[in-house]
Amino acid sequence: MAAKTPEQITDDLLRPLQGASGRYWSFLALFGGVIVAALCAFSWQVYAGIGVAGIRRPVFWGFYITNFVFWIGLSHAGTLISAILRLANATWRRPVTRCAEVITVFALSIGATFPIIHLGRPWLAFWLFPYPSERGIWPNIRSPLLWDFFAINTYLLGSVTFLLLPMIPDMALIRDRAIGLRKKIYTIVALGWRGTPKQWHRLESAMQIMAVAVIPVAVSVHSIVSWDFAMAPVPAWHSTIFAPYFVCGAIFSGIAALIIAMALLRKFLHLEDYLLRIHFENLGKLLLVMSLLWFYFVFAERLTVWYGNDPSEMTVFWVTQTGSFSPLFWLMVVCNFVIPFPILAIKKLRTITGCVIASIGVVIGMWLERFLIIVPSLSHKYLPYSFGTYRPTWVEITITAGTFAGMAMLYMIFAKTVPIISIWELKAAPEAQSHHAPALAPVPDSGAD
Amino acid sequence: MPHQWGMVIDLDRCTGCEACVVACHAENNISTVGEDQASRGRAKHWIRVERYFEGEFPDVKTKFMPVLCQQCDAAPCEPVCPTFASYHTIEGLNGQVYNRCIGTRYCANACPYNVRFFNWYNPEWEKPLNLQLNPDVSLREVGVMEKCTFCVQRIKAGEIQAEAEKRAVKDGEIQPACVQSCPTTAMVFGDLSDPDSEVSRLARGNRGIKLLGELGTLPKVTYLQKDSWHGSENA
Amino acid sequence: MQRRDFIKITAAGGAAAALEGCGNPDHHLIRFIPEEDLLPGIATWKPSICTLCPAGCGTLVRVMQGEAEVIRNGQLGILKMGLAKKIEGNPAHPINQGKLCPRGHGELQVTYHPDRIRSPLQRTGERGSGQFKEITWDEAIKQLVSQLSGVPGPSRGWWAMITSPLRGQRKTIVDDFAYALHGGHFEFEFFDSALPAVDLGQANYLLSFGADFLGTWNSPVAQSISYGRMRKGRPGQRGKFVHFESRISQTAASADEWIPSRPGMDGVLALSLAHVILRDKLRSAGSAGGAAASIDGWTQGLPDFAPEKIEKQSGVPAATITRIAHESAANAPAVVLMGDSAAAHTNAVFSARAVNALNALLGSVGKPGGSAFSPALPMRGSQSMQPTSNLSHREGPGSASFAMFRDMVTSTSKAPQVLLLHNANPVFGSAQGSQVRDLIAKSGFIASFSRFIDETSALADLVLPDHSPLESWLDDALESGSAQTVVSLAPPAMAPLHNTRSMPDVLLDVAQQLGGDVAKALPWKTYDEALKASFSELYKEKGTKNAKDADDFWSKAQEQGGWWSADEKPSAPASSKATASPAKYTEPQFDGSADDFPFYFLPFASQMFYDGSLAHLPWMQEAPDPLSSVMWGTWVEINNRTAEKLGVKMGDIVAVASAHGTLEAPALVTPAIAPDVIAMPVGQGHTSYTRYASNRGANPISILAPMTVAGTDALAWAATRVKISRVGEGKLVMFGASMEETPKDLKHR
Amino acid sequence: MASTNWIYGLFPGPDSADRGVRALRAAGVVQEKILVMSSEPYEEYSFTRAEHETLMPWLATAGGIVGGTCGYLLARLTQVAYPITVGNMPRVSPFPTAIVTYELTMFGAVLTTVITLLITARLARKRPEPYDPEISNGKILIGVVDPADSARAQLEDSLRQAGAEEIKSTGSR
Repeated sequence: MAAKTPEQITDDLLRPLQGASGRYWSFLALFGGVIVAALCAFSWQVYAGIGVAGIRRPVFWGFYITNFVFWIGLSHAGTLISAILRLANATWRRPVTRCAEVITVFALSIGATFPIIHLGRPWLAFWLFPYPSERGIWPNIRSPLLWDFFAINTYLLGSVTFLLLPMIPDMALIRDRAIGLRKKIYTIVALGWRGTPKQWHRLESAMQIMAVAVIPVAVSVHSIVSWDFAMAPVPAWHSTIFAPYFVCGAIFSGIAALIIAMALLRKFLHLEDYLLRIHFENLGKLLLVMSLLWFYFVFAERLTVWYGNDPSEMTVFWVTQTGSFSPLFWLMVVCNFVIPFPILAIKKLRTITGCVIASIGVVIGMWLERFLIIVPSLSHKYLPYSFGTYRPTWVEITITAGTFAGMAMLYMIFAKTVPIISIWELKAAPEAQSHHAPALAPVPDSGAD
Repeated sequence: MPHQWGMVIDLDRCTGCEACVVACHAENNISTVGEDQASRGRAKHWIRVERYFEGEFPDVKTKFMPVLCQQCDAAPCEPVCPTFASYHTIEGLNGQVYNRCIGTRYCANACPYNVRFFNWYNPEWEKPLNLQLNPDVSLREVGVMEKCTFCVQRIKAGEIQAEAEKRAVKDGEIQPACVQSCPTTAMVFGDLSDPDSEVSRLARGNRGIKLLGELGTLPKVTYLQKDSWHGSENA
Repeated sequence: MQRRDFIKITAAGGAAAALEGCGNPDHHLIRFIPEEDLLPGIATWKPSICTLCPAGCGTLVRVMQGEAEVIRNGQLGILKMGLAKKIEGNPAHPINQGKLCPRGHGELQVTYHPDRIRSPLQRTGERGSGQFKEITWDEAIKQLVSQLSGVPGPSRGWWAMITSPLRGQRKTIVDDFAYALHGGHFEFEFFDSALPAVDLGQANYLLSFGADFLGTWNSPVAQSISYGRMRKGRPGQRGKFVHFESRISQTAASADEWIPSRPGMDGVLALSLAHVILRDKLRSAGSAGGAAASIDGWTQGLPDFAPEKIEKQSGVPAATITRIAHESAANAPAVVLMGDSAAAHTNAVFSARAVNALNALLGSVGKPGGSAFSPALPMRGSQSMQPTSNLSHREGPGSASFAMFRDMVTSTSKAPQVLLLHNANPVFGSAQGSQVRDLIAKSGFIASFSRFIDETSALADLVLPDHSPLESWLDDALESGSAQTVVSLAPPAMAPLHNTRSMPDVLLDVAQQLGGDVAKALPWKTYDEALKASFSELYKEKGTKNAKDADDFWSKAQEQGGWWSADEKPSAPASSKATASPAKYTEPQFDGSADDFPFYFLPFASQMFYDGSLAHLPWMQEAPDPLSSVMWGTWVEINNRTAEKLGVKMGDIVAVASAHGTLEAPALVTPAIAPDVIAMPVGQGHTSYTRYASNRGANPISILAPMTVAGTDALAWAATRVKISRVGEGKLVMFGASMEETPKDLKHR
Repeated sequence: MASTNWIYGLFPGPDSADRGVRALRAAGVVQEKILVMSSEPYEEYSFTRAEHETLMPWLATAGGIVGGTCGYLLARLTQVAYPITVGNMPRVSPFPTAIVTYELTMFGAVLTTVITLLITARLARKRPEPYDPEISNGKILIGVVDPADSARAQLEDSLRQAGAEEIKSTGSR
């Protein structure tokens, strides 16, 4: 791509914004349909009562919380990765960052809806917010759900700004090219960007600060999500390993999601010249590391439980290893380790397709992991008399499908309204500038007179 | 010193007759959910009699164990509630404020004893069954968690009565519905803060155990384990 | 021998206490009107009597002011009235001493049941079609009067009234009504009632042959109370409880030792225990007295019943028998109970005598810690109508068992011209119920006092709905459950909700309209008048020191829920009139060959539904069964190893087939039953019994063989053999999950 | 600098832009009056140098401290204001307070960063600013604000000599 001139880059990356194919619209309609179905399902749940879902005593949390954890986990794709790469000054990151950060923002917003969807009385969800009410009641700071509230909001602010700030120059670019209504809109979102050195510099330093700030936030978010479980004395939940375990799993699934997204963009938006094999390879390596790390965590957790030999924990242990949940458990291991490990470890196999296959496995596997953390423990909690099982109903399944459709749709719309690869960052990349020499001549300071 | 209400359940007396279960339904306006919902695990029994078999035919031992809210002092259900719907009363009960509950069901997950029950739908009483409802106990709407209250309405009534008569609450004067109806007097209710109350005396007995005590939930219900026979074998 | 006499033998060889009737009562008495001046929110407790099972517990009803939607003379409206809110045991009552069983709470739902019959009904469609139209009480009673006038007569055949076993003044009124009108009063029940008072509280050793005395048998609450005392009521002294039965019943579950024995072997085991006691000189043969005299080979020390000899047939190891015998002799007072399945085998009379002999041998009869009858009463409690097919020649009023009704209909092949039903559901509760149904359907005119359209009342031409127990005057003269005389009495706890009338009131009304002998025999206008009359008799006899005059006695009784006196001592049951033939051991007979039908079929009383009469109450349906934790359904208990052989899994639908029918129900696989026994709770399987019970589960009675206990007319409901086969996948609605694991806190010590 | 009176040249690349700036400086134009706009940062070029010091990190830290304090106060005061015991925990429970404090610290830091950026980078403003769409085609704009009318001609020359492809100017003449 060294051949590409700035003009070509601009044209290539702005092309997706010019009109859409019939295929695009049909996909959009499809996803839209699923979303509408999910909305109907949710309305029905609110109207008829949460009982239309499959959750029951003692499994009071099911698909909804599984999805919550899954999506929040997925959200660690962008911000965290691009922040780390930004700090590490990995130049190859430039085409990757934005499509990663978009995943974060959307996955996070989708995930954040589930705590409300799963409520028995969702119309009272606002009671979770700390605001001075006429009831004189404050929410209970000691509840991990409150921590979630704060953490998710912080993370949302962080990742949204992290996504939007570097978009401003590109908005300005489009503003200058667009006409009519589009021009008006982009003029607004460009926030009057002019590209003075001051603006450029402030933007850079802001991004540096954000990159530093957003990493600990991201870590805290998923730690807190894990504490939703670890704070309750439930067998196999009440564990110190949970926070790092969850964070690792989150990044794991995040990278996988990113790889899939990139592959799709590459194919549908013809970005073959921008999203290169090297990007997939590097991310693939990252995925490999996380896969090993994940396996290490799972192993460590099981090992400790097994040696601890606490009766109630062992019940859950065996139910997942050999019992009714074992098929899902071993499927999870296959998806998260057995499939990805060889593909990513062997250079020959670490092709784009290879990475995508591995990633799909990981996404499925990580969803299963969330499910297997929640349900087996709840259904085998201490007193055998009140053991129970869980089967999702069409309501839960539809709503779950709806969120995946929602993710796809939001992503599609975004890719059609904003250059999915940061144009100015790409231009600014050293290799892109190789055609003009750096300034060597010293500049006499003229500020004195 | 506020009362600390507690209970002792003698497993050697309990015959698993479940008088307590129905008495609780009658006292606390617990709605029946019907076969379909019951099959989905939505039946609500604030107190249940757990039954366990040990061994194979012909050497089978049977165990009954009534399980109700243990009113833990360090209750896992309380801190996890974001809206303070479940909280600790001065008299040591795990209070549940139905109006504050938004239905996260977190408390029910955190409860090791599975004694919290959720209203998956709005309760229904086919007329005129609604006439059986106890006016002293509020009804719970859909999406609200409910649980054993140690019949707090009876406790309050007893305390108010005692206050009106300018006297302390007598031991055994206040009885939850389950205790009241238990034919074998397997259940005893009283004030643990009073060392001389019957419940305190029994709880100190050597047969006393706390259910899942190792979790450190500090239950206020003490179980007296089943005893064995000490009689003579020969004439 | 008639069922009830036989039942008494199962008790302690006693004979029915025959009592003289109450003479001519005086009229012009003040009627008691229930308090209705209630303060909103303030509860008042009113005494009442639980009528849901024959135990007759005294209750207190919590009444509060409420607003009820009611229909008054055709107008629907809101009525501020006292409403029953909760039922609790009456602490003053000697039977249940303030306690209550799960079923007892159900009377609330009987009263407020949405499917209660709200006014008299007249059949419009086919008989049994269940199509009725509402009519007024005047029309209803006019119809009944016209139907009854002139029966029995040359042209008009005979008439009969079938009720549940009645006691006290209700029985008196029904008996007199039937006697004066030359009709027959027949009592129907599936499970035994009215048995001895057993003083478990002081027993140190308790042997039970099949009796579910902590669940449904006899007076469960009274027995549970004393069981509690036996266990932990006496510091440092804990009685042992051993239960013989082929299945772990709710009672067996509490036993220190459950000894699975072959069905029908109870008598054999009792005598084997006696044998050891005699052999090892733990008691002298003579000490048993009259009860033993009637046992064949007693004096020789029962050689045929040596544990080693009966080990095989009884399925109980000889060593165990010997040990139990020694323990029971060493730990006096020891008491032996027998009931339920043990009393439902063809050889149950022998078993009963054997158990009585053992009781006598252990020397517990009539002593503290033993068994006894409640003292006799100066009221016509229960009296048997002598068996006769000719109703017009009887020496006095009384009742016969339903079996005799069947005989009369079949023998004379003449169905009654008029048939009255009250509180009895023989169509549901009889073996070969369909035949009984046809039998009853042949009657010329059927009137039912039922509160609900059950299987039998569905055949009625006229329905005269009874008050709920909480709405009516109640009385009870107990024969059992207490060591002292108990006469329960209760005014209505609340005003009637619907346009109903109390059965005795209707009979009295009809009697007046018919005039003649009936009017003379039943001179009272209302049931409470009759009650008051009988109480003034009781006052003359016993009450003088408790009350200053009859009226005072009467109102005192109403306040405390009856009359009872501590100074009445238990009457040692008259050791059975040494019957002509000494009791010889007879093999229990079973219907169906062991080859075709390899399993013994053991129906048992459901803890929540009793005999099925409570299956219409949502509370009872949703309360988990204590052992299976099943809700809203029925099940078939199969031993886990047997199930494995048959390839039956928990919840699979199995077909249970006897020579008399087949039923299908989900299987409950459990270790707590003998491998060659299939057990099933009675109670579900109603075809018509309100929205909550209709077409739910299966009714085990429907496949029972019409076997009777030899020498009696009592149904031997445990004498049927069945075969089972897996039908397919099914579902059990259980509250508890699989039950084999036990939390370590509970591990058996 | 809401001036509508300015003069600028569009340069093809950073090198010529650099020359342009030097030329202007040589012509005695003070830094404040020099106008630079580009579609890329060009941080390593001298014409963008002047603007390189900022307080942003310190402001962010300050914002973090403010946020943290709010968080701590919120956590503590709400626990005190609504004193309910749960699960045998102290009235003011340390761990939850710490967590909320932490989250709001980060929140404050992020928020101030964004606000600082918007203000110091003069973004999201209403008033018209000198701009030329050509910039987004890669051209670099070098110009002077409020040039003295006398100097206009000379400035135009020096810009042109520096390599400006095009000279545009507005304002009084």
